[in-house]
Amino acid sequence: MARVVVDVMLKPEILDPQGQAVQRALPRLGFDGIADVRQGKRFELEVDGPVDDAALARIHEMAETFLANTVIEDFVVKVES
Amino acid sequence: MARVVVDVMLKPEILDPQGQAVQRALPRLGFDGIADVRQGKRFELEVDGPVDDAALARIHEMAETFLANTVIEDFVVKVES
Amino acid sequence: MTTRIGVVTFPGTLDDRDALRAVRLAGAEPVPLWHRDKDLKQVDAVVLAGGFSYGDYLRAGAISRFSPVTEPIIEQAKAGMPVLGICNGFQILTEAHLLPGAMLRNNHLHFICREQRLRVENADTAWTADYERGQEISVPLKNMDGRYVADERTLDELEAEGRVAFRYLDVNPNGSLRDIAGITNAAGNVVGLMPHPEHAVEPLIGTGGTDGLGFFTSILKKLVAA
Amino acid sequence: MTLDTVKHAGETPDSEQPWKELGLKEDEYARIREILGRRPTGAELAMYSVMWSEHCSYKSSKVHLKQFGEKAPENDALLVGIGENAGVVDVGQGYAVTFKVESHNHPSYIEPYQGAATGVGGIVRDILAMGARPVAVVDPLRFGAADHPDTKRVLPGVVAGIGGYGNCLGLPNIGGEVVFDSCYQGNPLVNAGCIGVMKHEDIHLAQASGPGNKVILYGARTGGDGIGGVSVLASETFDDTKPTKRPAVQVGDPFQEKLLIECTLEIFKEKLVAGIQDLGGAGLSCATSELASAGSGGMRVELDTVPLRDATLSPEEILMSESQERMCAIVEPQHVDRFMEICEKWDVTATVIGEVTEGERLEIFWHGELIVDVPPGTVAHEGPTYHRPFARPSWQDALQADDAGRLPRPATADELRAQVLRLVASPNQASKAWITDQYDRFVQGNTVLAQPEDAGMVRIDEETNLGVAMATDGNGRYAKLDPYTGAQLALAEAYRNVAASGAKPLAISDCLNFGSPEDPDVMWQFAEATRGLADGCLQLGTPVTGGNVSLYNQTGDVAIHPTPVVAVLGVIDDVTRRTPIAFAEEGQLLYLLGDTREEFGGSAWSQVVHDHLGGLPPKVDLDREKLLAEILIAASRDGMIDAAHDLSDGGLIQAVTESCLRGGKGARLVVPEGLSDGGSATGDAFTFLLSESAGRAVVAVPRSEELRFTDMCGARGLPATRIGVVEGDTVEVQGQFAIPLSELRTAHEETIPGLLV
Ligand SMILES: Nc1ncnc2c1ncn2[C@@H]1O[C@H](COP(=O)(O)OP(=O)(O)O)[C@@H](O)[C@H]1O
Ligand SMILES: [Mg+2]
Repeated sequence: MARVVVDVMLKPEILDPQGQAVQRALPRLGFDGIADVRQGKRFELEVDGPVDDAALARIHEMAETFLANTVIEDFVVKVES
Repeated sequence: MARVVVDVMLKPEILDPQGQAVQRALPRLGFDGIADVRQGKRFELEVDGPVDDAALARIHEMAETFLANTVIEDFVVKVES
Repeated sequence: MTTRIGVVTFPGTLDDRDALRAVRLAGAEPVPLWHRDKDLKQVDAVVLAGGFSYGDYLRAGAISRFSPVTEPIIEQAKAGMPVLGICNGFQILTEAHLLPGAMLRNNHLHFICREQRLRVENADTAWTADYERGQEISVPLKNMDGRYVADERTLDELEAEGRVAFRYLDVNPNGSLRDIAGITNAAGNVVGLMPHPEHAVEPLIGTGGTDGLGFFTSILKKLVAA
Repeated sequence: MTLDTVKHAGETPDSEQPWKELGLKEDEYARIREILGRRPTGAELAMYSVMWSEHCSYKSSKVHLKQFGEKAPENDALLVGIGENAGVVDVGQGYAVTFKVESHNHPSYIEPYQGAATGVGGIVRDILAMGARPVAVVDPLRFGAADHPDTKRVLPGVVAGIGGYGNCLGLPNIGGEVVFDSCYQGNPLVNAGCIGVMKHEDIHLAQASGPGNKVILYGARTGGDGIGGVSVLASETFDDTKPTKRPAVQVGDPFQEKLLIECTLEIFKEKLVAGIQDLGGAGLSCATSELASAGSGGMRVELDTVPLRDATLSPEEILMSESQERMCAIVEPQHVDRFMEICEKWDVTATVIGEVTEGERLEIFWHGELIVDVPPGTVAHEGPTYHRPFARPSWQDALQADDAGRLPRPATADELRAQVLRLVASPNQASKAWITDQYDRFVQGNTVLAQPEDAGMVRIDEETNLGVAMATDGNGRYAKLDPYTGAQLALAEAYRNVAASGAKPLAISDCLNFGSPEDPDVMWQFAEATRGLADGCLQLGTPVTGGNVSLYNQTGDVAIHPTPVVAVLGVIDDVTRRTPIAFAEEGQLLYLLGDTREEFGGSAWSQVVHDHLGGLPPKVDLDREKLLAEILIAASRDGMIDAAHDLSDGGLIQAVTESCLRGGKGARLVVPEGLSDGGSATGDAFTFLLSESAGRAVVAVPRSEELRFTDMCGARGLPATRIGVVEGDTVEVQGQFAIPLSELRTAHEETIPGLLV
């Protein structure tokens, strides 16, 4: 069984209140030097069968139509070894 | 400016209803062959200055005390090129 | 001397005014505490009220746990000061490790607001002395991240020590393990629960019952007796 | 990259401008040139185009909306009328209440969660801008067919968005509607309303007066939200290296809004602002031009001081950005420091971006260069007015002739029973708890009534128990059959709901959802509905205090049903006298108030059983509605009734079912004599149970109060018919059928979850 990861992040121009809240909290906790934080989602998919081009194409489509809302989010599909 | 990514996932033994909801929906949308889905968080940190061992150690600490709740979550810190 | 009970307002706290009202209706002196306060204004007990402190961003309660006011609360709670965490307050208490376990997204993934029946399992804590063990009460419940989880060992320990303070009846509204609605620390001074007793203190409002008032009269009696 | 300054515009009078792409008509563009005596700069063009859009200028609707002012009833309670962010009414004891309903239909179709969430955020800021503490929200919703796949996408997102935002703000959700109809496929209606409370002396208005006063922008930083349209300008004026694709969708941050609310209330408390305006549609363009035109002087703004989330934004984009969670205040110089301190306390970013000037112009600078120099009133209020053609649709007569009275009725008692069960289980009649349980109705600890009661009610004074109530209603099927009557039925229903809760109806807000104004059929529906509403309000004595118009709700040539949604606000001196809907006391007597006629046009029965829409909607008798309301209020005040439920879609059996389920008690009903029987076997029982005649309510009367109650009805001339008793655990209609409560409960409660999971 292979693992494919889909990372979904808000588009850069879209407000990310969660990331902002984390970033604002960091200095209070004594962590400096973080200029920006964005928070997104990570999906770990366990795929039956081989992760060939066809499978990846399907996962790409799945990410595009379902895992991400492309009105406001971008995504990346990665095969994990 | 360098980017460090912290991936936070629920520990395997903790029920992940979000991942399950995604998995259950997939066949309905015509996507078969996904045996399991887990959903976690991805933090993208833009770090001022060099990402040396000291910086990574601090980010590790930040993840451990703040970005993840280690009662229920595991995390991984990665430097992105 | 009046009994002073502090209610903390973090940015995004919502039920602070209700908690202050409940304290007042029980006959104690309500003392508002601000998240930036570094001292607790000599209160005798603290209520961490419900809401979405810091928007519940990151994890419910995670950011508030690091607020200035939280430090002295943790310190004094460990020294025996009574602390009640309601909903978001319960989440903060687990994030601060004053109570074991963690709160996760409801198993059905929706916010849930309902009139919830509970059983009081431990009537010996600072906040439950006015109830009978086994008493069934009804109070509003409303949360997004109300699923209580802990590892098996912790759960067994909680059960064995009688530290499960409240259990859900009829329905488990959020998938909490072993129907746990609230727990206490070993000393019985720190109590956390998801349902909202502060919304059930007047006959007309909320579910229309006053089943929640006992939390506030319990603590008042305890502090007056002390 | 050249900045299109006023000077540059003067020097290049013939430069091509993308007025068409920005949605302006040729004569509108010419008018702008005439006002300015030159071509507008890019920034000016951006401002005029957005402020003169249908959404902001009401250009198609305002000739009709005028009636709300012209026909406004004499009403001492009205403190602030139409034209401000929201109207304000006096509710006694020194309190004033402000409330309004707005639409966020289109964004909610594109991105259901964020569209609905920002809809709540926007209306709450409107209420806040009046000086009031928001105390409750309501959400009238319309979706496509319940079993359509897209409804599964849109509805959960919308509900989660409304809940996600409102819950996080700590505003109890105390009412609304959920209606399914295939006419809303592709055009869901997401209306959101908010109620706010203040003392009379705290009313704030949107105006910028007093030269030297500072203009402070506070709240979220400005990003590129909702400016899809202006990117044509940006790409025109600037090089193409920057991101040209701007999101058309806004993302809300309810946490930021909660801080904005608390911060603003603290600022009000210390009386630090001379004028205030929320930023909603058209962002800074709207706020600056409206504030300046309502004040005595002009305004000067240094646009480059606006804090940005995205440093690449052009001045045009900053002016148009619809970034959420922002407010604009006018502050006397000596109060600025304190203002800033309070903002700092709440972690709210605040920036002085300009000041009120002696002149009469709105001048906007970008790094020292003048890019906007306009008379603000021409931007804010002198948009075009259209007298769009309208005509009664050619199909209207045929639709009305297709009488629902001719539809086959149940032939046997068993069939009637089966149809009743189908009805209470149908998506529009079924319990909406799956939805409303996602909304916090308890927060703030003042909620006296919320879903599924007839009206939401909150206490506004803990000492005196003064409270306010609100109900929202609208029935697109009725309005399609006859928009004039349909609008009045919406008004009558909301009014009746408020009265049934024991509160006295005071004033209304509305949200008028229609198709394209360029279609004369739709325009006729709009004209008829506004006329009906204005006439109705005059007759009931409840002024329209404000509202919102949403047009272009259509796909291709097919418009939604005309859907005027009416929100009625009521006041109750003592919330302990409120009347719930629950039949909870065994042995109490059930009385039906009002007259039942054979009225099935547009009814739930005709829809559920026959998939039919035709004929005429129920008749409206507003004097009767008034009398009914007076009786309901008096009976509640004097303790003569323990429960009341108004009758509307689904008729008597629907109301009785809801009241029985709520109270956990059954009822035995007797079909009264003298109803018209329509000539079928179950004739009079059928009419009794399922007709949708308006002006009716069912009440539960303790036996000890029966005489007093019937005497009162008799003396006032309101028909009151004893129809049964609260009893047992079945709903029984004598001589017809009995249905166990458990069976009714399953039918009523399992539909919506079954459709959506
Ligand atoms: N359907 C309507 N009925 C009554 N008043 C309306 C209606 N639509 C708009 N208005 C009024 O017109 C004014 C401008 O409306 P709007 O642009 O929605 O306000 P805002 O700028 O506060 O969002 C407001 O006072 C509003 O109450
Ligand atoms: Mg406004």
